[in-house]
Amino acid sequence: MNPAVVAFVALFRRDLLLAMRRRGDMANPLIFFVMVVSIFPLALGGDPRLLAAVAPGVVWVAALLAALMSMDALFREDFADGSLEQMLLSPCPHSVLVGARVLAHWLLTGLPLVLLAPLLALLLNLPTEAMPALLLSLLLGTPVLSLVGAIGVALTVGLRRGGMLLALLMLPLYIPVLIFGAGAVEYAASGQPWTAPVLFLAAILALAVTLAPPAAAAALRVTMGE
Amino acid sequence: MNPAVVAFVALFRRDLLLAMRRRGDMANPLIFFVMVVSIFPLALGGDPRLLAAVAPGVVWVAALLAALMSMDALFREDFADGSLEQMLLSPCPHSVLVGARVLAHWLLTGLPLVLLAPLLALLLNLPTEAMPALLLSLLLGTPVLSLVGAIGVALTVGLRRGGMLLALLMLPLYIPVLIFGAGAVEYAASGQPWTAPVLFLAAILALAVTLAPPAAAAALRVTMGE
Amino acid sequence: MFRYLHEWGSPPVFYARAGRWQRGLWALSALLMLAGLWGGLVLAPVDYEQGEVYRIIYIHVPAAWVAMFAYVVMATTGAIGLIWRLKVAEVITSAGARVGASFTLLALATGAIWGQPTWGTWWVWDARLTSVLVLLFLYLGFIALENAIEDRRSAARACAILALVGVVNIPIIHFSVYWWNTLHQGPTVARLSAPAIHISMLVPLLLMALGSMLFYAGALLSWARALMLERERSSRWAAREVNT
Amino acid sequence: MTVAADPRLEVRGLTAWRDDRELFHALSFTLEPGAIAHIEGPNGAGKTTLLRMLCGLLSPAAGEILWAGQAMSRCAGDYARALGYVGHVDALKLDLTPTENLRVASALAGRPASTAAVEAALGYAGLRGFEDVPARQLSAGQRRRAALARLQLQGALLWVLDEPLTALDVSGRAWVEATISDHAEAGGMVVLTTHQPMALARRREVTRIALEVAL
Amino acid sequence: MTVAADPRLEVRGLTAWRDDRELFHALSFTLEPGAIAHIEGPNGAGKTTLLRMLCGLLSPAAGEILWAGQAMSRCAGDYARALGYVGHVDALKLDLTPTENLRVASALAGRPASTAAVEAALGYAGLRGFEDVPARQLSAGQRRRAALARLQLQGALLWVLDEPLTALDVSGRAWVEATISDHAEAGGMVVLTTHQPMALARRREVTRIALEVAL
Ligand code: HEM
Ligand SMILES: Nc1ncnc2c1ncn2[C@@H]1O[C@H](COP(=O)(O)OP(=O)(O)OP(=O)(O)O)[C@@H](O)[C@H]1O
Ligand SMILES: Nc1ncnc2c1ncn2[C@@H]1O[C@H](COP(=O)(O)OP(=O)(O)OP(=O)(O)O)[C@@H](O)[C@H]1O
Ligand SMILES: [Mg+2]
Ligand SMILES: [Mg+2]
Repeated sequence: MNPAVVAFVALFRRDLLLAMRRRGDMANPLIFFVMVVSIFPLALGGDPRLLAAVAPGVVWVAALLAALMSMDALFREDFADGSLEQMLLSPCPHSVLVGARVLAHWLLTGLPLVLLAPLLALLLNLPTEAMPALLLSLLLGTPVLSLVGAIGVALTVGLRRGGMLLALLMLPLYIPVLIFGAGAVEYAASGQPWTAPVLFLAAILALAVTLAPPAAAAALRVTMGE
Repeated sequence: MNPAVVAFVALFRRDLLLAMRRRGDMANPLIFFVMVVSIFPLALGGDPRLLAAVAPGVVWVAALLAALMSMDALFREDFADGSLEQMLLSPCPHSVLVGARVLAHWLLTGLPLVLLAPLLALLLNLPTEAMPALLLSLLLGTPVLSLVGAIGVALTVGLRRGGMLLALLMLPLYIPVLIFGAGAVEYAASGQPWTAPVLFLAAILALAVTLAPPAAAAALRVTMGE
Repeated sequence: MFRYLHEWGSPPVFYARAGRWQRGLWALSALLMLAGLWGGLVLAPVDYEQGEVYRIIYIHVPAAWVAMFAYVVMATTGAIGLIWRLKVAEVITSAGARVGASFTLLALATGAIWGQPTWGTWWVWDARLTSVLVLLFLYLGFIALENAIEDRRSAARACAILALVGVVNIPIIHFSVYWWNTLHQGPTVARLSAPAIHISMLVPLLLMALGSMLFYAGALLSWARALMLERERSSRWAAREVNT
Repeated sequence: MTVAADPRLEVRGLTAWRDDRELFHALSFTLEPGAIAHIEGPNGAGKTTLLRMLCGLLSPAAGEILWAGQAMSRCAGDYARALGYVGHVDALKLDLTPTENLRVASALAGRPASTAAVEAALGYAGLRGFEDVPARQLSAGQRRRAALARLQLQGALLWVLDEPLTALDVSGRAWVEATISDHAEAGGMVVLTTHQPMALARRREVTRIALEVAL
Repeated sequence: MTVAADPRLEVRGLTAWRDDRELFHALSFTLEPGAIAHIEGPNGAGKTTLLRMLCGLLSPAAGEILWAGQAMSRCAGDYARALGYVGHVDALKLDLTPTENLRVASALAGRPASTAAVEAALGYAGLRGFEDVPARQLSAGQRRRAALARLQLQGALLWVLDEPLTALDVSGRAWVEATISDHAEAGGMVVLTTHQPMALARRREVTRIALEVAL
């Protein structure tokens, strides 16, 4: 087999194995997501119409923040324990290695979040007609969050307080995903057609899949060679 | 001078000095705060009336998340480089040492956030009548976030992915602050009297100032003796 | 010609030449701006809808234009620095972020000041305003990243990658923001009706815009010189430069 | 250094478990002023575990640690004042200079040192010229030197050192050996581990405590 | 190990700056198959800096590094295949066992190893009985052994070792010395730093490269 494929599989399996070993931590992004969504009714005072109006936005903002916070784990630990250095010394193309890690990250944090979102949307009184739009937009949008986030993490790895800096760098880049994602859900909730924003999300995803891994790999090489 | 006072001053000055050395990082919590507030209109669609209705809640939730994220820096770095161990071996009362760090943390992150909040509230079309309530509630509430957060950080320090776990532990404890804080602003915005929630916040602050440092110190001793 | 361009890549040559250029740019810019201001504040008629307030346009619009232009310049020089590892390109990129951020801030501030009397509010979540705010965030992210990385060379390269990622995103952001807002437009805000601008207002505006562009170029070179001197502080030419 | 009434470290029947494995069983020894204890044992024997127990950073499965005749937890403040620990990590703030690091460390130990004292200690540690460089820019061995310089300023009576020679060059090693001998000479106590041969100049009595690997 | 056409490490006029200080100037040396280079120098001389440059993790201020006659950046893939690096940190995932760690490391190096091969390497490193214990529960020396066991599995031709003896006990040191001698005997190359005396059994020629402290 091609050594790059072997390395991809090995790294991907390693990340799943690590997640298994720390089963407790695995649920964390999910619980964070649930919490951010559920403090909103507390902060807004519980008026059901107001909640329904803000539901698409709140679910999407919460998903975005959960992705952001879990993203940090992607490379930071590897940096501290020297594994990242070893990864960069590998003869396999670095973008392949980054790809393996991003895929594992999305499977472990993005996907569960997508599956849980409809339940939370119900809590916020989002009309059921909007559920397909919510699911589809999250399904297309969360991988973009992981992919673009990988670039940000690669740029900030090894910096003190990198987590905060990461948020700063990533939020502007996340804005299109947020607008199209929340937009699709809002249209669906108000009975308008919502295919256009979902198509945009799909296009952004295609762009991110092709461009983000090499960009993240390049960023890693720069920040590691500090 | 009392050695405990000397240690308090030394630690407090150290944290300010560290912040000076990393002037760039200092603004990060603030920028994060600004960003979270400004992505909400993007997610909600920019209708000024809807924004005004959610403004108190959004500003408070953003303040809470910014405090949470910056909090992590409070002890985590000290843990990784061994300073925390040395702090625990000090003969001075540990709650005094914790107090010094929390005070520095609040001065460096909480206070600037309080000062910036009115500007952001303006962006969200919060009526100007509500500004005093916003300022006062944040002024009383953000130190509580720092103090209670210190307990959470002390409990999770040294755990992988502690940041996420911290969020889980802290959000429930932050809820009273959030309810009274956002409540005070909402009352003020709708012309109702808002002294009661602010008094509650003051009482919570008094409680937190007396109880949080010893609790955080005890938590530190427990997690360090792992 | 090629040789002349090539020489710009050497730090001491850059430092010396940029010093000369910078003075010229500033002089020309001052001239244009004075003319523009005279035309705008004295000659141009009062706007029949807004009164005197509208004259802030002579700062606001040029600032907004430069703010957007500066990002493209920053990404371009960033790419050049990344590919050819030119120190000069790196310092220009870094200077560009600062100057660009200042102009963005100026556009935001003048816009907000203008908004208060005309729209009755400092800020609305309108597509154009939002995209300028996002632009400011991109600049601030760039500056924060640069501050956080210790080594100047790797900071420059990391920031160049960020600028490039940002530039890929700018059309997407621009597009999404406009598209988002046209469909969710809040109905309440009274917008400035856009009358075809009178020639006596247009000419000063264009003069101001050109002046601002030259001012921007001068500021860029001046910042870049300072950064270059700091970076090269251990070299002989820099020591000579500081001592004289 | 302040000397307690009867400064003496007694370890009685100390037992350590890690998961399901007993590392050492009913370990007892006593350290009088002027004594040096060298904990020996192969990798994984439990040396670090023992030292962290002596510092109160880990609790033993059985047995007790007495300071001046009192259980460690009973005289926490006194014991903390007497104790100086340098572990595997250096406990330096990388954005502060060695001088600033040591000033904070001495204040935390309840014994604030003047800048002059700090600079003298750093000079003695071979860091002259690096006093005002952020610790981030020091090499591994230079950081280790700064960490060890802490001991002198804190004026601790009992030094607990985990592999103090890590990353040190020949001159650094000689400095550590001299410092330890001097400290013992002046009535201090030292518990240390190292896998490297140490020459303690004045040939003071060194108690050797051997741990074995239990599999 | 696969051997390139003309596996040879050439360092030409390498110069390193850290901030405003030149660490070494125009350093040149060549390493032929079977050779060992020992970088010597006091703390802060620039040894770690040099090794990281050899790995391409830092870029030099001037000079170049050639592998098999080609500039390092030109033959990135070949050079990466030939290179094995063990730095100050161990690069182990603490939640994985040594076996799992080594399997991933070998796959990343483009040379996936069977479980049997991994266990043999771990046994050789003195970690028999610890193959399936999470690395978090290993002592400092045991982790170091696991990190060094990586070299053998990756089948690298050029080993770059920064203080390999850190935290190792007597038997561990003997193992490292034997491994290095064997590797050189088999035509491999080694660049290492250590402040501890090393006995390289078969007395192969060791190039000593001395760095000095520039203040
Ligand atoms: C913070 C608030 C504001 C921001 C961020 C902002 C931003 C901008 C930007 C980016 C442009 C250049 C657009 C382009 O050429 O594509 C611009 C142009 C302009 N702005 Fe603003 N603006 C703000 C407030 C206002 C206000 C309150 C007014 C007047 C009521 C105004 C009037 C104009 C006019 C007349 C132009 C030139 C027209 C054109 O070329 O399209 N702006 N502004
Ligand atoms: N990140 C950095 N920034 C600036 N200077 C640094 C940095 N890291 C190291 N230095 C400086 O470079 C010099 C060499 O450091 P290096 O780590 O290469 O030394 P070394 O020879 O490995 O020393 P040791 O034996 O202590 O490990 C040191 O004097 C140090 O001050
Ligand atoms: N956190 C832990 N959880 C479980 N077991 C541990 C933990 N830390 C260490 N151990 C086990 O305890 C034993 C002793 O570890 P310790 O670190 O005390 O050894 P050591 O004597 O200091 O070895 P070295 O010379 O390698 O530093 C080891 O065999 C290790 O497997
Ligand atoms: Mg140990
Ligand atoms: Mg070194």
